[in-house]
Amino acid sequence: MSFPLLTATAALPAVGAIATAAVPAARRTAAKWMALLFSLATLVAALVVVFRFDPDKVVNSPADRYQLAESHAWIADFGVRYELGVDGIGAALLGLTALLVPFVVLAGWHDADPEDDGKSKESVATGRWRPTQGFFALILMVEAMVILSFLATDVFLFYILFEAMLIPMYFLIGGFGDKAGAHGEKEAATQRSYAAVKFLLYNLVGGLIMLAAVIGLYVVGGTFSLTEIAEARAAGNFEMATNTERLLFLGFFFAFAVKAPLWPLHTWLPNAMGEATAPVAVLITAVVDKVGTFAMLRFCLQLFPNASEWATPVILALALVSIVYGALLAVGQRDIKRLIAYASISHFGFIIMGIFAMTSQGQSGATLYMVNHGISTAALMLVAGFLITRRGSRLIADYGGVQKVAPILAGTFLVGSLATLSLPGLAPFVSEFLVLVGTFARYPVVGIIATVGIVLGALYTLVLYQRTMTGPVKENVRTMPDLRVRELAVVAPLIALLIFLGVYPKPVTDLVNPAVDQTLSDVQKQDPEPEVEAAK
Amino acid sequence: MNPVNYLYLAALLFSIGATGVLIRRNAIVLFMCVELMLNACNLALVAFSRMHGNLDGQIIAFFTMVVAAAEVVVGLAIIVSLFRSRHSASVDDASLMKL
Amino acid sequence: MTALAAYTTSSGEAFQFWVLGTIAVLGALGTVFMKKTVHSALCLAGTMIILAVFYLANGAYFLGIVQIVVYTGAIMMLFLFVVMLVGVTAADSLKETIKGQRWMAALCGLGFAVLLVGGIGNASLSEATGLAQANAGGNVEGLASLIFTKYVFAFEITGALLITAAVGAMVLTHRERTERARTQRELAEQRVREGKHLPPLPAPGVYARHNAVDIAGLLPDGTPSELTVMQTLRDRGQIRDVSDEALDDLRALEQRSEERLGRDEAGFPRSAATAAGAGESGKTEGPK
Amino acid sequence: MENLIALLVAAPLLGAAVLLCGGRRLDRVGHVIGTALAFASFGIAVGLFVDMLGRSTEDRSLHQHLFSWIPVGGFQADIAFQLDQLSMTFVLLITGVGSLIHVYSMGYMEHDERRRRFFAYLNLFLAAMLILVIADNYLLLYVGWEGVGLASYLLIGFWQHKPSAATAAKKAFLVNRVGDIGLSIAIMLMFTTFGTFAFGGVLEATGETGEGKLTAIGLMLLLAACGKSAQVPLQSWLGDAMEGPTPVSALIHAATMVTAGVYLIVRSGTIFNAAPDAQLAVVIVGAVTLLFGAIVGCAKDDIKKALAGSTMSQIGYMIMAAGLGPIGYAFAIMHLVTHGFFKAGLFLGAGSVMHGMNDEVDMRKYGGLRKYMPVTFVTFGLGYLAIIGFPGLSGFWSKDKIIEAAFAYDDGIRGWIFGGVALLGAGITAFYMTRVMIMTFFGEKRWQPDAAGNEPHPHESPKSMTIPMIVLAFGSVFAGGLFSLNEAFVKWLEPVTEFHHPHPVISVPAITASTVVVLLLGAGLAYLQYGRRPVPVTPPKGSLLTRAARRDLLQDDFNHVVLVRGGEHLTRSLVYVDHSLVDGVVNGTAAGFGGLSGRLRRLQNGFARSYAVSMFGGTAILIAATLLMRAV
Repeated sequence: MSFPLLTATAALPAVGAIATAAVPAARRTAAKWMALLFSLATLVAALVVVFRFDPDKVVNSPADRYQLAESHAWIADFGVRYELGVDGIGAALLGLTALLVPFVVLAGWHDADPEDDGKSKESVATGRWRPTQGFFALILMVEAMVILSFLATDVFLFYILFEAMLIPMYFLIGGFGDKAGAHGEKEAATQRSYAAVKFLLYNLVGGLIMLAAVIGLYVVGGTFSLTEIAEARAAGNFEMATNTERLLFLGFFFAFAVKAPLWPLHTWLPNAMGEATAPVAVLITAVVDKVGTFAMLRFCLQLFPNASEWATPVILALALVSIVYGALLAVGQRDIKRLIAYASISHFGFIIMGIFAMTSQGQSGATLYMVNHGISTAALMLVAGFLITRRGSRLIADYGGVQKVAPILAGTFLVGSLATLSLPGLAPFVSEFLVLVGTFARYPVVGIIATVGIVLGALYTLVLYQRTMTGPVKENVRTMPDLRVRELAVVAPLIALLIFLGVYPKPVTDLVNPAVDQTLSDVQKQDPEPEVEAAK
Repeated sequence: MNPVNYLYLAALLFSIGATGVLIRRNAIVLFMCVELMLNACNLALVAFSRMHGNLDGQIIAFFTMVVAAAEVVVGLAIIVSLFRSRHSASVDDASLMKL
Repeated sequence: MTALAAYTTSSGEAFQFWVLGTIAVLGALGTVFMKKTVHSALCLAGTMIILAVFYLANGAYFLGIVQIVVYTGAIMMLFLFVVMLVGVTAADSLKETIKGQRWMAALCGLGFAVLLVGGIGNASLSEATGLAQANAGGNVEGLASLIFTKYVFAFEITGALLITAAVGAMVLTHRERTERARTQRELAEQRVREGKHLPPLPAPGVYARHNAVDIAGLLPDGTPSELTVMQTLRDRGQIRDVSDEALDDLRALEQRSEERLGRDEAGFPRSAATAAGAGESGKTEGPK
Repeated sequence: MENLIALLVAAPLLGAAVLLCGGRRLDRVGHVIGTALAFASFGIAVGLFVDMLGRSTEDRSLHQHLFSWIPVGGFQADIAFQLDQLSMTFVLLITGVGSLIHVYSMGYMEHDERRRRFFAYLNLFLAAMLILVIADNYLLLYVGWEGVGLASYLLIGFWQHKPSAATAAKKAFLVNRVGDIGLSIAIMLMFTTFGTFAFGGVLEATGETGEGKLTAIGLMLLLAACGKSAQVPLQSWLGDAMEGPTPVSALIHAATMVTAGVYLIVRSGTIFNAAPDAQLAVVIVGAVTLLFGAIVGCAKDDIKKALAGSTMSQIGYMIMAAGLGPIGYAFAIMHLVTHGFFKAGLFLGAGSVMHGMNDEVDMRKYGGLRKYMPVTFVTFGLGYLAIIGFPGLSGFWSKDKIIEAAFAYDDGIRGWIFGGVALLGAGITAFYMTRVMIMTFFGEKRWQPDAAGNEPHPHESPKSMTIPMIVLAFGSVFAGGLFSLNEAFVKWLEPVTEFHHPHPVISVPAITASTVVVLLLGAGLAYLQYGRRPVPVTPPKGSLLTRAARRDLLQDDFNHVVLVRGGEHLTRSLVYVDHSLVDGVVNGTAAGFGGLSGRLRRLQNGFARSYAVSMFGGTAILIAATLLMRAV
């Protein structure tokens, strides 16, 4: 029994959460530093995992598909096991999560400082009022759950985490909303709680349906363990009636489609991202939602290959709608953060399209897309957050000519926008193009329609940039300070990463490709031959 | 005649008692109705023990009596203290189950 | 004795069943529908006694006795005590407060009865074994052997239950005296302070015609005084009105003395007293 | 030697990085660094050129593979460069003209506090443009393609405080994006058809697939070219792009970037050769655009917009030539180079004029400037003569050949049509360029004090600006002739773009003669209209065509009505739908449950007895159920 590296990786942030929450109320800064340190430690651990992981290991039996595996009996009566293991896709997303959280913490440095109204002050004195500790503890808690859900190879364990991460998210959204509320503090509070409840309800409904499907899977398969199911299938004694498989697939997919908002289940995202503080919004769209798309790859395709194929046309159609619809709505938004939210919906459309294109380019592209979208959205959203905290408004109309007074802020914002419209040379381009090529290879029409997203993406990002950053300087913007050191420390690495992965994505692709090929072999699909080869 | 008639009687008494529980508001009368129901059950048990020709039914009836006694003691005590606190023995005054 | 509770039932038992059963049902109905608590209790007691008889008829001799002794003897008495505590007259109005409650209850009760009867009906319990052989060694012995072998744990637990119940009842009803009882001196001082009626209350039942405590003493002008009657009776309004008959006796006495003395005195202030008594009489009422 | 290729790109890229990240402390030396690196790149280019001349024709194509970029399954994209004669030509043009314009900008942007940024963007542009022309596969070309788009976006919108500039930049980027759809789809088609999108691979595999696929690819490439090279129907952005600083207009929107479309088509020549329909489309687009641009150029009073129109039409010529196939490729490139010289020169001249006239761009407010800025006048004049194709100057050599090739499209009616169009274009070119020339430098002065009351004092520009103009003027005079010495240029390009001699429907001398006649006609007309009688300061109402041409032949209005308005309505309605329909369904369900529970809680009246009733009823129902189960 070697050292349980994966468990340790997931446990670090959890421990950090507890430690942070335990910090006495008066020592707010200490709590922040503790959170930062623990998130960095998690990052280190995650990197160790990624490097210990050997992508090119030959897979003879389903068991050696997941490396660094750990397995312990948990609820023996129902065959629920505590099983962890990491494959290429999981490793990539693990890296992303562990990478982003420190930036989230750093960006949210002052978001949870108690306001200077009398109540909080006196209670700060008496040491009962401790929002800061709570904020960072919750963030770490989310990180722990997300990491574990990327590593879980037991369906039931995954389900539990999938649901449990809603709780901290709920409090993060509802409890620490954007102080720069749309109209007034009270209004903002109601908006916040509405958003939080909406988030919770949507995901809970999805989760419940998934629970039914999970139980159904157990009834059919008699086990929750991915590897055992794979072995059974390999041995040929894992047969599902067609309808059963389709129903179970739908049960799983529905939950994932809610989580990674797919039209028409998307409406919770704009509210949540709009009302939450920018770092939390990043946490939602860049980290938590990825669990949904990741789960489509790992569970939907592996467990129900035939049903996945059966559902592909509909899903592709929905993905297309998401792409175009999200982009169009982004164009129509007046609120910066909601705009970014709708942009994310469009991007998730791309990811899902890539997954269900069932080609290596599509799925590698989709995985890469998850990573890149995480980074790019983080960059854009965090800069937007800095902007909003400066001016105290989320409405695009309140800005103008920022680049005149805060050139660095504007520059970073521009880079973020360019990444969002997936400019070649920046990371998102690679993934987006891969997804498009992969889709086009199998479904040319879909691929062509999806390219419309390219133009619309340019439209909403550039409109946003033009309205906020260029033009004559607005009155309240005149005194806006440029990025501070802390903020620059958040944005600069992200931008550097965007450029690096845009020029040299090979490390990630090498990590992902074998796993993707594995998944493709699960669904018994090969890449379509190019016409010329086919002719020969 | 068939000893089953005792069962019919028991059923009848039981239903009457139940209806009483539902209709009356005075706690004491309520209790009496409960006792009536218990007795009906006892009658049925006794009749059963006769039909099956063993004494288990009687034993259970016996236990029922004991439990009933205990119940009455406690219940009446509760009624008394209720009556002290609010000078009435009506159960509707205790309609505190509503939020 | 063993002839009873045979597997068949004698015509005598049938007769007994139909007569007593009817009465039992009537008693039950009375329990439910009687206005006054006391009456309900009495009806219930009746029903229980009849049930005791039925137990005996069914060969449950021990239970029959216990039924009479414990239930009718102890429990019903307990009920009556509580009734007394709460007040005999505390009759609740039978008008329903909850909308539709009564109809619902009636419906449910009726339906329930029908269902039970129907259930028993198609349970096909035609033949009965009879207790002859079970009661061979005597009913009580049979029970005892069962209780102390098969049901011994249940028995023990029941004992525990009883004790708990007793303790619980005491805890519930017992009232701790919070303040020290006041001495006579303190009471007297309080009376002086409040400055009302310093001397002891007058005794009831003056005109020692009859010495009942529920008769108000008359004031010199012939009007009865509430003060002379004890608090409880006063609260219950059970003061017998004596003014008229007292005056009548007085009148009769005078008549006799007149006859004996043979003289007539017209100026006696009788009429006034009569009028006053009549005026008083409306205020007080006795128990019917 | 081929290891130097990457340096071509690296130098300006480094410059951009340093200047952008360097911050304020580089403000004073920024422009020097930028220019130095541009020249460094130029130096490397020259070195490579000399080396290439030293080689035999066969192994002139250099290749440098840096690293594997995106390896996924069959999809293998590399960061690899290829430097053959075609690329070499572009590299020299880009770095050369680019360096000159860096120098020019040192003077032009002297007083701009964001000068460092400007030079950073210029370097960025150079790097991207070089990537575009030396990439060895279409995906890398795409990177450069978008890179120049970005640079142009940044530079058009350089004066971001002007909303018009910001809008123009956005418009340029968006229209280009539409074109990029074409490029990306073309790449996808190549991948699915050939399994590769490297130039070499596509070249080999072209023969093995049907004409349909090739036509599709060709049309998609044409769409891309239209976007980048401002061809009809995607030309609308070029006019607005003149919002950018003039050096930018000269470098990006005249000499180099806008010609990328031509490069793309020539580079994909093998595909087009195999897809005649696509070629025809290319020729038609070119022909339409060259007339379109020319007409627009005639009506504009803004000197830069007039030149923009002419750029459009000149590129129309190139595209047309490129569409003509092997008989045209070489001339397309040749005209591209010469055009690079004289159009850059013209723009720099215009910039110099504006520099002297307080950034006044309305030609109706110029007049008689030749006395005030002689150097500008001379260089501009030479550029003018070159562009109208005055015999002997560069323009003549290149444009005349294109016209010949156009006549040689086929020996049927099409040859006549395209040839005629080309000829007509030449005439109109002469007309509007003469107009520009006269309105700017001849006649009497027409400028008045502006609103602020300070009257412009036209003066010659500083050396840093005039020298590049002079150099370019030399280019625009002699380049064409040099190239045409026993067809040096054609021979030079032949290995890449094979060359067939055009066989026009009418004899070559006749064409040449008619060309000269036509251009004289055009110039004469312009002289009659603008030289003889004074030019009104306020533009006359003009004919319907004129008014339409002033508005870019109503293209913008069309876009505005159809795309912008329609788009706005679409998005607005969609926002409504999202809020009320998609969201409303869910919220409605929630509200429904709320009301239902509100009704249900009435049952909870808190009376124990009524609860008892429900329990009792429940029991009854249960018994009933069991009995029924027994019954059945």
